[in-house]
Amino acid sequence: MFSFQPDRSQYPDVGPDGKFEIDLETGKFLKLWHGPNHPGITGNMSVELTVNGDEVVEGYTHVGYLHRGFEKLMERRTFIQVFPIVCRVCVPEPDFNEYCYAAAVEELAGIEVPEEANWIRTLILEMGRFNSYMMAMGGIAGALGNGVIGQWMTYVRDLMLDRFEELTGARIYHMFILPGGVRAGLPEGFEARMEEVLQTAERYLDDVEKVLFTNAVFKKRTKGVGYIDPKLFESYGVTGPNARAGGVAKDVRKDSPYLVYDQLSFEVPVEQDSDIWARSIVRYRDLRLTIDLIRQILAKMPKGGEVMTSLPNVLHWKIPRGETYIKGESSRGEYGYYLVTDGSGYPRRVNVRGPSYTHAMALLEHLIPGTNIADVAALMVSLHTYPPEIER
Amino acid sequence: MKREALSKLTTVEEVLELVAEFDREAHGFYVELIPQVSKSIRYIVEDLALTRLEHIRKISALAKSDDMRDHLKDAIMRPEADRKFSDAVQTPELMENPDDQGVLQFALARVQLAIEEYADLAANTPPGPFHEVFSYLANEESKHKSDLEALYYEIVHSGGV
Amino acid sequence: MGSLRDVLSPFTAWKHVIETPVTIKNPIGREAADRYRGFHQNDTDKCIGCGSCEDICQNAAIDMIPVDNPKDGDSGLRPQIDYGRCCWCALCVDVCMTGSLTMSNEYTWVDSDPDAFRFIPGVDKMPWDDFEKGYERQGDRMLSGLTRPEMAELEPEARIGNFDEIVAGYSREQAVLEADRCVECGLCVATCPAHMDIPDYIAAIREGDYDLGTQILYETNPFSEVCGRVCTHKCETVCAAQYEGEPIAIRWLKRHIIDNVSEERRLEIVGTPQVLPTGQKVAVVGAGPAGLTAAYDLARSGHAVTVFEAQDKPGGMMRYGIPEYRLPYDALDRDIAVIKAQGVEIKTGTRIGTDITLDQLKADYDATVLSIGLHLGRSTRVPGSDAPGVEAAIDLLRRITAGEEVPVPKKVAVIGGGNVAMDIARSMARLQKQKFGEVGVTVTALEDFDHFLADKEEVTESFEEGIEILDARGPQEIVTFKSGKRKGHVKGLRTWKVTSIFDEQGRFTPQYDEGDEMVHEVEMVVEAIGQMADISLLGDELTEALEWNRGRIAVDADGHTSEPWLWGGGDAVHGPDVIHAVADGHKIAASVNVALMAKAEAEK
Amino acid sequence: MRDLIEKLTPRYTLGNATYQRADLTFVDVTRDELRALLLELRDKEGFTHLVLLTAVDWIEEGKFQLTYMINNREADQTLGLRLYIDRNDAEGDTIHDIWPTAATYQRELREMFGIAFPGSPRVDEEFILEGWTDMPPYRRDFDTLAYSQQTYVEREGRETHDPRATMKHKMYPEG
Repeated sequence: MFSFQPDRSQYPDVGPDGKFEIDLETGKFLKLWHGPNHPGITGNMSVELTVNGDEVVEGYTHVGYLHRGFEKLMERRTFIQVFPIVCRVCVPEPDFNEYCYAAAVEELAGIEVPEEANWIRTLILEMGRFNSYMMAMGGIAGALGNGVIGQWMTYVRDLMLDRFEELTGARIYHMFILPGGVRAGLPEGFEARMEEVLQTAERYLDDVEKVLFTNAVFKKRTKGVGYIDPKLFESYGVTGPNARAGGVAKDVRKDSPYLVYDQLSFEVPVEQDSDIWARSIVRYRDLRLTIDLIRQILAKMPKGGEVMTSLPNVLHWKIPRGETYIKGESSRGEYGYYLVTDGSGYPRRVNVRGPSYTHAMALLEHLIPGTNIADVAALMVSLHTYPPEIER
Repeated sequence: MKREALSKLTTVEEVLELVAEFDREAHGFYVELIPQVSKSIRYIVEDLALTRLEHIRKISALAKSDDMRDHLKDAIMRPEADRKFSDAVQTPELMENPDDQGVLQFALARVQLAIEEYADLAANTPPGPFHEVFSYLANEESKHKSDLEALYYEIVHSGGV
Repeated sequence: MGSLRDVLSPFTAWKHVIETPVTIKNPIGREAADRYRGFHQNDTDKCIGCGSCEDICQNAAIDMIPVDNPKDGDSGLRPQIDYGRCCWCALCVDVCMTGSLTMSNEYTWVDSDPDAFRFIPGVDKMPWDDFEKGYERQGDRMLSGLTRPEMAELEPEARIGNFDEIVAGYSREQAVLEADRCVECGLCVATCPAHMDIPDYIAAIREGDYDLGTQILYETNPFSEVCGRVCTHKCETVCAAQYEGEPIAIRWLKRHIIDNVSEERRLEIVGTPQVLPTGQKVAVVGAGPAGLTAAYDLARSGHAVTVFEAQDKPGGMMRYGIPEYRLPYDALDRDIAVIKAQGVEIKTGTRIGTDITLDQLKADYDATVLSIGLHLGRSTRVPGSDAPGVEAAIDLLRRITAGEEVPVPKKVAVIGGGNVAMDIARSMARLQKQKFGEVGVTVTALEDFDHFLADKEEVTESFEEGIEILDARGPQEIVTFKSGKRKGHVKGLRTWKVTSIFDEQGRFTPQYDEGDEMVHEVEMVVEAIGQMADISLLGDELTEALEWNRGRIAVDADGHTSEPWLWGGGDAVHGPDVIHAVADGHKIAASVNVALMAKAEAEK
Repeated sequence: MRDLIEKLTPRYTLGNATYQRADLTFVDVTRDELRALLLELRDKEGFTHLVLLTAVDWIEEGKFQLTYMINNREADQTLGLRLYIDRNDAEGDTIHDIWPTAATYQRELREMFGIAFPGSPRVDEEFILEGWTDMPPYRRDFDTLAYSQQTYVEREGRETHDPRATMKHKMYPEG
């Protein structure tokens, strides 16, 4: 268990049943609650740590602070009424919910989406990824005491929210990708304003490179820390940048192209070291890729055509019995919707597969023992987890 | 007949008084007609009588008003067009056991006659108060005709299922 | 790791110290993007209060609040939005049937009273009511269908030589598609004279439950087969779907239900009277929709009902006025069969006044219902209108139905622009086609096409069948031969151009252009301008005893005349309309029922 | 995928295969063969990634459907194994030793659907819900609306009107 810091103390003892013998009465151990008040910026989640001095010997993830029973709520809403609530499963990158849900409904109901809508969907997903990575950059810097980067990233993210606002009519929960297409085409002059944002972002990212990635302290605290053995990737369901940081080029955009990704040219960034540093730098590079993809999309996409298919009367829209799974590559890894229909006007079951479900639970709990208290935040943030998609 | 009597008068008040007298006769005629037609269509004759009564009141009020000529001019300024819609169906004699359509055909013929007489008088009177009052009267009757034609259309040309 | 560069590089962050802050000092009042979804706006004149916004709101943030009296096609309700619940998803805007509901781009509003954030957009005045910017959907609504499935019809060539029914009726697929478009607002129910449960029977079609559909139809209308074909469908004129796209084809959907239930099954569903006979007798004069509906209801209430019908077959104007190609006789017979199955006795060929008098009915029956229809044609009474060769449309139609020989000349003129004019024109055209192989019918109507009385599809189909329709022409004279063998017989129809017929207020103010005169050379002129009831059967005494209302027998809201034993309804009382007649029949039956119960109580 | 299903069919009871997409297939499996099948698919057929494990409540049929969704990244194939279990005696077999991360799914299914997974680590610990005493809330017979009405108070002042009923009331109350 003390896999990556072998020179640690010998506490606790391992009992005859193979489990740790932790007796709080001995005074050797202390329970430390990490969270739920935003440990780092990963949202309301807490880790119950058992520490021995500065060393963490055990950690358990506690979730439920954000549970609103979304999946259950979806079961008692009509197919169109589910549309406004799916985005709420994930604040920083809500659009994957909209896309996966819409695509699942479209598949089971047999609805074709106009080509231009697919481009706009792709654009929106990349804009969402941009924002999510901005938060991740700020988060990892913040977790290691470099708050100013968090402020820069928040500013740049805000500029992208302005673009979201003019494109979708909302800043956070866009409610823009609905079954059948998207609500509108690009506004007049959108490309130029987007380019301005991208250039500003690039300027700030240059600074991030100087301040974060060319930084002795950051290197010291991240290189070799929080190592995940790539052999664990499959058994722990590790996807996305967390896997790409360990040499596995997992990316749904490449592995199983959806929307218009097969018409975009890109290489998935991969790092080898599988530590916090690698996960940070792989995200940084992916963010740069996202900026490139947004440019590609705006240059290649058709404009001015239909973006929405006429739907059957949604007030009593029924979908035949069936089931499907739609996935996409979110900023955290494989994001998917499992939709089961039963022929009625309501979903039988909606199951949201968020990457944090595996990353923040089994994987994190596996990684925590043996770390220092001060590294737990960085470890958590480096996994880039969003608790709402765990508890939904 | 009206024309002869009216052309002899010397003041506008006298003209209006005589016109009121004609209307009283007409009113009397329709009142007498009411019980003679089927109860189902009496409303038409009642309306016709009532219209005459209203006309009498209007003319009396006009005769008494201080700014009578302004009223007249004002009314003539907005001449009522002669629609001719019913000209082909007017009947100067009331048919026996008249139905609703027949009563209207007859009433239309009467009002047509009045229009023509007043219009003729106006045409043969030089500009001045007399010309104005005859023009006014012709116009009043035209309005009445127009109302009757609308009713005629409503009753006869109902269109069908 | 640990190079000097790694130590110095982070200090580049200091260059940001001299940058201008990017924070907005006062976020209240910041203008949002053009299509931002902010507080709602509602064009309350456009809004019809259908409640689709309320139905679609997944947060239950919308209540429908009465702000005005309801009228045809408008419930008088307007949406109130609770912004404590609203999630700004704008599905209400997307689903809005009229496009009245939009969103402004205003989103900053501070108020210490939480209840202030619950208001009726457009009614409770707000600063953003007139904002141009904000969210409105692009193009027509996408969340429910806009157009009807096309109805299969006989092609003009296939139908002009016969009286076969033109409209095929919807297939299951078509009907489901069409039923799907209904948003179930129910605005149509108030406008339907019989207040049929339209959204409910449309829902039954979606569910494929035709038994239920039939049951719902029969709750309000025993003439669904007839109305499914020839109803004036006023319901469709108030349908919420019409504001963008076509109104729901309510009439065709009704027919679709009946088309899918066999006659036997229909009888099983409707059943027979489930009450003990009351021993009371009701006479109904006239076997049209009003009389037979009253008879149906009264029979199901246990009364012995006898219907007296002057013609050889029951149905009244439905049979003798409406041509077979619009309403096949067997369809009518199926409706009537269900009514007869309730024990209603229909005495055909029995004319009141000739075969039996109203006085006799008054003496022999506990109540009498007068539903005689409008069987006399109006004449223009222009010169020549009494000449041989001038026919009344309604009379000709009756003779065609009865199978009598009617004169069929090569050239016919029809005066009139209503549906009866179309009916006789198209009937004559069919007879001409059969006889001569070609059509020679000219319709002249006072009204221009913008104000035409006949249904649009009637006009279109008439044109398709080769009928000439001259709009805005006023009949001046029916010209007759002045000499020769055919002296006195119709030679033609002289008309003037009508330059305008209504003023802006819709008042009848005709204008002729006498210079535009036409003489249509024809051998027959059919007058189809209007109908009236044959009230001679009442006799002088009863005519005098009854109260009248502008030429029609006066009845109260229940159809009761001023004579305690006599009720009246249908076309003769309320003007020509099958569904209105059905509604009359129900009202009369209810009123008669109450009166008879009181009578029975008194006789105990 | 048809090839794979055909290949496995002689040795496993596979039913009701649904070829939803070129890259997505669903198939019914039996409880006693599940473990062997998952191992074979993971170790021999490249389905190394457990995408998700969840349940669907077919309350009318008295069954829970457990969906084990696995993915072969190389072949870009996703396979959903449907296992129906008795709803009244809801129990599944733990697979946490095949995919450690399955323990989380099983713990959630235990909590939200009341499906037992004997032997799964910490399966009986509270996961998302804390102090929950009602029935497992993702079961279809748990009524969220009734629950919220019993638990929370509605804000005063809300009242709505049905268009059709309003029109009847005002325009033809007798009809």
